[in-house]
Amino acid sequence: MTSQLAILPILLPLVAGFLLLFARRGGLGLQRVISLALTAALLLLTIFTLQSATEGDYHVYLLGNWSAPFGIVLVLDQLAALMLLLTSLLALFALVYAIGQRLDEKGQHFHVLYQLQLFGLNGAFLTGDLFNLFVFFEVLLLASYGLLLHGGGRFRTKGGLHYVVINLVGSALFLFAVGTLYGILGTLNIADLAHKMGSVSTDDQGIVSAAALLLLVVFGIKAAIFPLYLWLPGAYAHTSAAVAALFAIMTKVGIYAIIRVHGTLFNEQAGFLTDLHTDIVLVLGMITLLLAALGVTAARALKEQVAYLILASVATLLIGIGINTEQALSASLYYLIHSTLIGAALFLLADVIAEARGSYADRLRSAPAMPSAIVIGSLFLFAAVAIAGMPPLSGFFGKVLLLDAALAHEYVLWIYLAILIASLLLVIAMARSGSILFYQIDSEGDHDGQQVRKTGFSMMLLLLMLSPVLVVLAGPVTQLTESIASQLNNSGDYINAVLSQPASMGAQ
Amino acid sequence: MNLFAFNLPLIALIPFLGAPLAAYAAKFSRQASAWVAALVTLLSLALLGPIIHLPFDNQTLIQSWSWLPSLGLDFAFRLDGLALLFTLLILLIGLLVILYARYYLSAKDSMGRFFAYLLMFMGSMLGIVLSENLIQLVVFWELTSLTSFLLISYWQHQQDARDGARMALAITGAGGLAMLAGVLLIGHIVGSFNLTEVLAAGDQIRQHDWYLPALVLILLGVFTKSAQFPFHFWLPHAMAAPTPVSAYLHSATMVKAGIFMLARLFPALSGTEAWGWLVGGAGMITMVLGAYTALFKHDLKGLLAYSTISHLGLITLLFGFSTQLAAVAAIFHIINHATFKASLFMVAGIIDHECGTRDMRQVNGLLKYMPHTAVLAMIAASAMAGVPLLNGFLSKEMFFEQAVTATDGNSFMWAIPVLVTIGAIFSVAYSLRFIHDVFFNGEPVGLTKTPHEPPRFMKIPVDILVMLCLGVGIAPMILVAPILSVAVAASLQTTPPEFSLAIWHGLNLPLIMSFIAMGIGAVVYFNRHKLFRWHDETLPRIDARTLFNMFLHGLLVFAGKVSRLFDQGSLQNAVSWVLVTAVVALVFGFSQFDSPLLGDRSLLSVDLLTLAMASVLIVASIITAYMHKRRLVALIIVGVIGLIVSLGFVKFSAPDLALTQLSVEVVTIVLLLLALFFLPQHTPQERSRKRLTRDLILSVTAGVSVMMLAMAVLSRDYAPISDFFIENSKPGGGGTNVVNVILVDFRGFDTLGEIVVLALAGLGIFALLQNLRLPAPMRDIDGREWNHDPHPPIMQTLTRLLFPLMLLVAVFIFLRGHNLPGGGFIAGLIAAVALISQYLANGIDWTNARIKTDMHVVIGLGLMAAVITGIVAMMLSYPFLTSAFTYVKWPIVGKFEIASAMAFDLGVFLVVIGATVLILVELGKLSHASHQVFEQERS
Amino acid sequence: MLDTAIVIAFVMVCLALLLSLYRLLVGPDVPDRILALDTLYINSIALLILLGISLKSVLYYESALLIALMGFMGTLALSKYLLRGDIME
Amino acid sequence: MMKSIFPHPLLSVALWLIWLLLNNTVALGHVVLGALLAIFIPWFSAGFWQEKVTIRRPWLLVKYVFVVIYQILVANMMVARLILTNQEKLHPGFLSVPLELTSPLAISLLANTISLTPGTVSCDLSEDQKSLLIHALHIEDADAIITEIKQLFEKPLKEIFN
Amino acid sequence: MLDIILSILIIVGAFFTLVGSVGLFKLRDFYMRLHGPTKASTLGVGAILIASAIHFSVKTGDISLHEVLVTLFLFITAPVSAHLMAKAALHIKVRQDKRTLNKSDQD
Amino acid sequence: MEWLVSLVIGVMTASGVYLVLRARTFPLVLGLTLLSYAVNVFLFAMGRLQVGQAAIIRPEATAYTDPLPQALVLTAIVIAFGMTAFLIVLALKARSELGNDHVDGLIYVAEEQANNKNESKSGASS
Ligand code: NA
Ligand code: NA
Repeated sequence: MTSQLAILPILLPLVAGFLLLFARRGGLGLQRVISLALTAALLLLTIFTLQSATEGDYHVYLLGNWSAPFGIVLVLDQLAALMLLLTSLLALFALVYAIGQRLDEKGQHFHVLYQLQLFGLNGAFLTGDLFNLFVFFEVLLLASYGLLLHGGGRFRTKGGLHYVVINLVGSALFLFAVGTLYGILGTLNIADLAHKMGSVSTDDQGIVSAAALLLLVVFGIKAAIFPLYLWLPGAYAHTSAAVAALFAIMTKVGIYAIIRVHGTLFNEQAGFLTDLHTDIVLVLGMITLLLAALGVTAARALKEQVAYLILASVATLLIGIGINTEQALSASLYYLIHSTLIGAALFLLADVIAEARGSYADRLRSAPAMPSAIVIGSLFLFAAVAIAGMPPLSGFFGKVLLLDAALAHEYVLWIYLAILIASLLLVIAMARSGSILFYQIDSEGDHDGQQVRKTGFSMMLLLLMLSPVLVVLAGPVTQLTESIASQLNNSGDYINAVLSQPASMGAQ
Repeated sequence: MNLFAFNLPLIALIPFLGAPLAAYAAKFSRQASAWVAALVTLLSLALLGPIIHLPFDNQTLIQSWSWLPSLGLDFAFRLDGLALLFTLLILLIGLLVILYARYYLSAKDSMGRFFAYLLMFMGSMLGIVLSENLIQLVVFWELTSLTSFLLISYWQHQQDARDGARMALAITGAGGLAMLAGVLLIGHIVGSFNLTEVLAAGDQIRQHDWYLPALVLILLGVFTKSAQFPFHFWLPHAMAAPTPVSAYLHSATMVKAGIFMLARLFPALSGTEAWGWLVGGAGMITMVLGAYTALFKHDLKGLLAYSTISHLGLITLLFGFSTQLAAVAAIFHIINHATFKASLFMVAGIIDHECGTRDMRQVNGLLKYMPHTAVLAMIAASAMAGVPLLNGFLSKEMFFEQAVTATDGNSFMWAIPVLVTIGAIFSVAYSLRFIHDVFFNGEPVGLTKTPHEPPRFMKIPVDILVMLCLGVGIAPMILVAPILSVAVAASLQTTPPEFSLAIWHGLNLPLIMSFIAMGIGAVVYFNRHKLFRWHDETLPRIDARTLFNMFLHGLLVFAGKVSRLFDQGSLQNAVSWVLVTAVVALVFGFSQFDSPLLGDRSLLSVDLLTLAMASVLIVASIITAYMHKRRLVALIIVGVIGLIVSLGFVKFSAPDLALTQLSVEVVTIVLLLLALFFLPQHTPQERSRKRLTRDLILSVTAGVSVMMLAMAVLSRDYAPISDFFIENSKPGGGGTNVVNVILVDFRGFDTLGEIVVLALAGLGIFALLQNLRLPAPMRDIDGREWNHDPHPPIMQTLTRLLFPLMLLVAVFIFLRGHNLPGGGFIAGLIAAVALISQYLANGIDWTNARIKTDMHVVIGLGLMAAVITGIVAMMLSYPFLTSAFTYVKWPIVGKFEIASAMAFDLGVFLVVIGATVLILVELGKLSHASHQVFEQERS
Repeated sequence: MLDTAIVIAFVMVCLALLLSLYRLLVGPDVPDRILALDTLYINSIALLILLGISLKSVLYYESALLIALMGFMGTLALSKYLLRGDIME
Repeated sequence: MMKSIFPHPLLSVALWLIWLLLNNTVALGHVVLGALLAIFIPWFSAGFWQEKVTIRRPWLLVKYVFVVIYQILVANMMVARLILTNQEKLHPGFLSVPLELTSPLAISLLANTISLTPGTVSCDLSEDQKSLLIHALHIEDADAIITEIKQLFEKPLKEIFN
Repeated sequence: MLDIILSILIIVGAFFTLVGSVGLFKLRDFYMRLHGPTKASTLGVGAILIASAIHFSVKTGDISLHEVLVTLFLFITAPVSAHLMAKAALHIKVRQDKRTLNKSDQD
Repeated sequence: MEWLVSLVIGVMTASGVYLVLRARTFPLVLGLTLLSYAVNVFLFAMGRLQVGQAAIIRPEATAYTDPLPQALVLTAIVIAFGMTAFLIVLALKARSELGNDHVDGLIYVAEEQANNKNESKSGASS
């Protein structure tokens, strides 16, 4: 069982995918049951996976029983396990919300796309092969296109179109980069690439470095780094809430890829490109953060604001990666958990608010009082505090961990300025939107809002409540992230584990 | 285990737990909510009971739990004299405010919300003063900003309440962030965030390079919170809050949080020149400015607000002196100010409540309407003015004395007593105004109702506070000296200096300063009208709220501009950025190392065929770009490019690629034609020449970059892992076509992902096309009607003839794929093309009637086949997708190979057929719906 | 001798390729371009078979077969587009 | 029984032969496999071949094929000459060939043959399927061309399919 | 001897292929151009394919006939393609050469 | 030869990029198609150029081309096809919902027309 563990999180949603195709005739009810059951199973599986990964060893899985670097390997380490768990957690919440809001009735194939999206995500998190990462990127992108556009509508279509085109350009760049790396180093396995980085001749260093930075651009698109993030606001702001919530993990795929690929390839032990990417990521992260904060401030609608908030959280994460110490990485991971879950919650909440305001939707202008304004308003306050990084919720602790880690960096002044100014802008902006949404009541207009169904509402609530949980359990959680960061810091172990795994596991 | 091992955190947390209770209780009655609030406060007080003696025994109680060890953040609380003093102030004045608010709030105000907010605020304040850990302290610090935002904006329907609250949040929130940064710096210097260590490390901190930034950051927090110049302007606008809130937050608690920090970090930060200038300077300016401005406020609460600012400045100034005795005076004045100012706010609230206005130009001669209140107000105001026998006098004398002592040493320091006296003069003047203008000065003007005494219970808090003013003023050594002493000891972290709280110190300079202040203050007040005129005429009217709103608006506009300057919602813009970044990345990455662009691998010589194909490709590519406005023509030329690319693949030893490219090419053309039908046939003129030039430059740059990249690689040698595939293809994978073995075996997992992509494309497109309606053009570009023959018979007949042939070819390509060019992909595409040719030639309905298979199911079966193949290996406890093959020999047929990879390839085959047919046929059907639309529109 | 013949043949077919390209680019009408594309497909088959003979490899056969099939499909679709706009009805 | 296995025997034979051609072999394995496919594919595509194709005189078909090949060779020489000579001398034109054939397959074969042979391309089939419009590269005598077509191609096809 | 036959076949094939494209290149209107590729090119490819068949039959010792299949496909499809293109051209009334004799002229 | 192939890749990339930067969906799709050709040829070329050395195991073969990039390109071709298909259908959807085939929807068309007028005016005057 454990020996096959690494493949299971990929297989489960794929099996769900084709089962759902067969269940098409059985109606939506059957599809919901399959989708929910297998997502719940995935959550349990990933909990087990994380538990198993935290024992410290790398699970290297040789697909087709071909050893690295010849076959494709899956590498289950603590970081991958964390991402898997986060994904499945989010997936379950978002799925229940989607079903609760009858989103799956608004178009065809919602559940299949959803499961295959998980297939793509999990594959991207587990694979140890650069080209295979490309393939899974494409899987998760294409699934995300479908989900993003699910339900239709003008702005959704426009945002979706931009998202698709930019990512297609990104895919082309990915192939240029992978091709070049293969053309020089002759391999595709990430560990093997890193291994070979050590012996690149001086004549070839420039070209390898160019390809690796091109790869950074590709991941930068996914991660939404300045100036590559322009797809994000339009896409996230206009898709359905449940999908946007699931997409909170999407930008993290880019971040993950940077940590995984560049963290390994550019590692001191690995070669000459030591930490070439970190200053770039840091500086661009700071610019992204400030622009995102301005975007939050300037937003004309709540969902747009939330999209920029997501961008801001991604930027904060990037700063942590740019600082590039074990401490900073650990801080970033804590922040990653927080921002993923709360970002998702925020999209759901924005939906709840938009529903409650009826035809006024999420536009930031005064509207008639909404039903349950006090409860929703309190939750908004709660969520705003969490996402803006105000105490006492998880965002604050993530931010403090990062700021603390930043003290060791030579750009500490700039990092502090960026993070603190952005925080202030977020606070001002959230106060503004909160006060417009909940305080500025237009008593003249007709109120036609509706309350979100209980299922959906409770999912949003549960997700939000994970923020205080993250605060109370900050100790154990940071212990985990530290352990992950320390594992990541030892790229040599990763490379050894992958390249030394012998084939014919079944014969043992 | 001692139950009281938890009581410090409980004291701070119980109000938070009580808040929802108070809100909930309001469902039952308005009283209930107030009762809950009061009981919660009493409970916190009760928890303080068992440990209240500790500070007096010179003990510091610390209760601490590990929370976030990697950060050095403990869940840690501390009770010493200073904490005790503030805890008592917060809880006791809180209790009085609760009582007062119970009667103050009107029937339409939500009690539950008010008391819930108030309790949360109280908890936050308690958290600040009881924190042992500095990060935890910042947590509570920011919580006071948040909860005060809620309290100030309590009357949310009022624009000024919302604005005031936002301003307070923005300013104090910003200060909190600075404070956080400062605390982090200190923690870094000391190596701990715990006060015990920090307070003991004063010298270390002061000598550190980061001392000044840390100090400035922390003072930013302090000054914003305590409304020190130049951050004082938010406080008057926070007066839009209900008066109980002002009485609590803006006299006794929140604004004192900053002061508390000065007292708390005094041993760690004070004593340097920087401290003196920054703290003293801000305090001095604030004190004088506040006192001066207070006189000109016609609004009672406005006057009190500026008075508060002034007094806070006074306390800050005292800390700025850095001496121990100044600290004593400061802490003493904290207590005194809390008592008289809270009572004055309550009085202002009563007047507002009874008169319906707080404008002193309307409110006159209240003495005869509400004598009891008037007496209380006059005593409290006298304390504020520093009249002897009242508590304000005592601390003010100490303050004067410190101001005079500070003159030592520096020749410019004579300015201090002078400025202090000027401040005191205005202080007397506005206090006089509070008494004279409200309670005397003729009859009220234009009141809507006749004022009378408020309910008895509303006055009780004022009674108590005023009694305290008197009591402390008369018997300071008994009433206040013990707590003051321990508070000072805790603040200074040493035995407190000798101090005496005597009323009479003899006729000394401070006393003379007091008399001067009172005398000139009275003169100033009674000449106020001239002064008001002068003030109105000469000084420009700057309203902080207007300014702040302008700032916010400006910020909004700026944010909008910057954000939309970059994010224009334009795809072209976004893609340009991506491409520019990519080129920059390439160039930058390359230039990081001193590597030559080209390597020294020997190159092949050009042959005629390649030259011809390359010329075709180059010309065709450029022409496609050049002629793209004629869409159909561009599409045809793209078709040629695809064809020549496949030829190139053949030429350069990649037959599998050529086959795939050829099939995909045709399917793509069909696909684009299906779509083009619904799109304009021509592209309109572009927007601007500038844009075209820019795009041209960008595309040429991209092209050259890619070309150089390609050349850089092609001119170098490499050592690929591929030899392994060539060696193991036959023995390990059972096939001689290495490309195919890679696809279905070595890297079968890629292929699995790839067919999922194809499946997703099919399903996603299917979903997109549901309910899509597009007008189908009835005429072609030149305005001709379409040909009326939908299925030319010759085409029909021969295409049907070809169908079995193509299927046969598909099977052929499929079966040999493992050993010769071909395989599931190509076979799938050929079969799909065969089916599509039938749809093209015979129409959808005709063909569908003959192919009854649901393509969704075909896709599902394909995926299943591929997955099951992999899972079978897992069941034999091999990894997923491990392949097996064997040669069997049958009679007649002979020896042939059976490979599990074939089953996998069959999955691929099915998915390719299913997805391709699904995509094209669904797209083809689009015209059906559209024709129907047209017919409906016509009829 | 065969080699010389093949070289001459290559030259002629390449020339044919370029002449077809000319028609493709110049048109003037869409049917001309479709015809040019169709011709290019046929030229390509000739090229591939020649290549097979010259390199003594049978591996070019499938490509030639496929070009014959796919070229037909392309022409069919394009012509139908001109006739009906709606190529699949 | 036989009919359900071989809905179109001729097609099956053709496919079997083509299979062997494709694989360029007469190995026993492929003979068997080809036979299986020759059964399976017609069965699968039976719906596409509803109208029964009957060939009355197969040897006539063979003869026809050879005639056509010969004509193709001749036609190509001619067309090559026409293309390479001064095109000012060319007199192209459209002609309408009245049809006596009725079977769509036969008409299609005729149209194909016309296109492959002497300087003519079939352009359009009239809606009533009674006449075929053809384009000739060079017309000296229009009626002669029509007669030749009817004589050389339509007549044998009529005999084969009707 | 074999080489000579092969060479001739190849040259002839290439020649006809070229002639087809020359026709495409130089003839005056679409309908005339249509003749080149449909006939000459088809035959040219046919000749080369036969050359290939002979070549590989001799080279490998086994008879190689599968080239016939390509020829067969071409001979089935090329006329249909030509027919459809001509039909399309007629439909959109592509310019004809002035000297074209039209069916209507006959009637 | 390598220079020639690199040049072809470069030209296809440039044309593709130019088309990708157009404002209408159809040229954009064509541009992406061209770009993906360029990518595929590039990726393929990374296995270096070999004539007549297909990766089919034969006893008489003296050398083989690098089969791995070929397998990758095959995957890439199929993926690009799926993506193109999706994009073109999305373009139809966008035309249906945004009212035209501009990549940014309605707003920009008005601008475009205004610019056209200006340009034709300035063109006429010059
Ligand atoms: Na008055
Ligand atoms: Na259609």
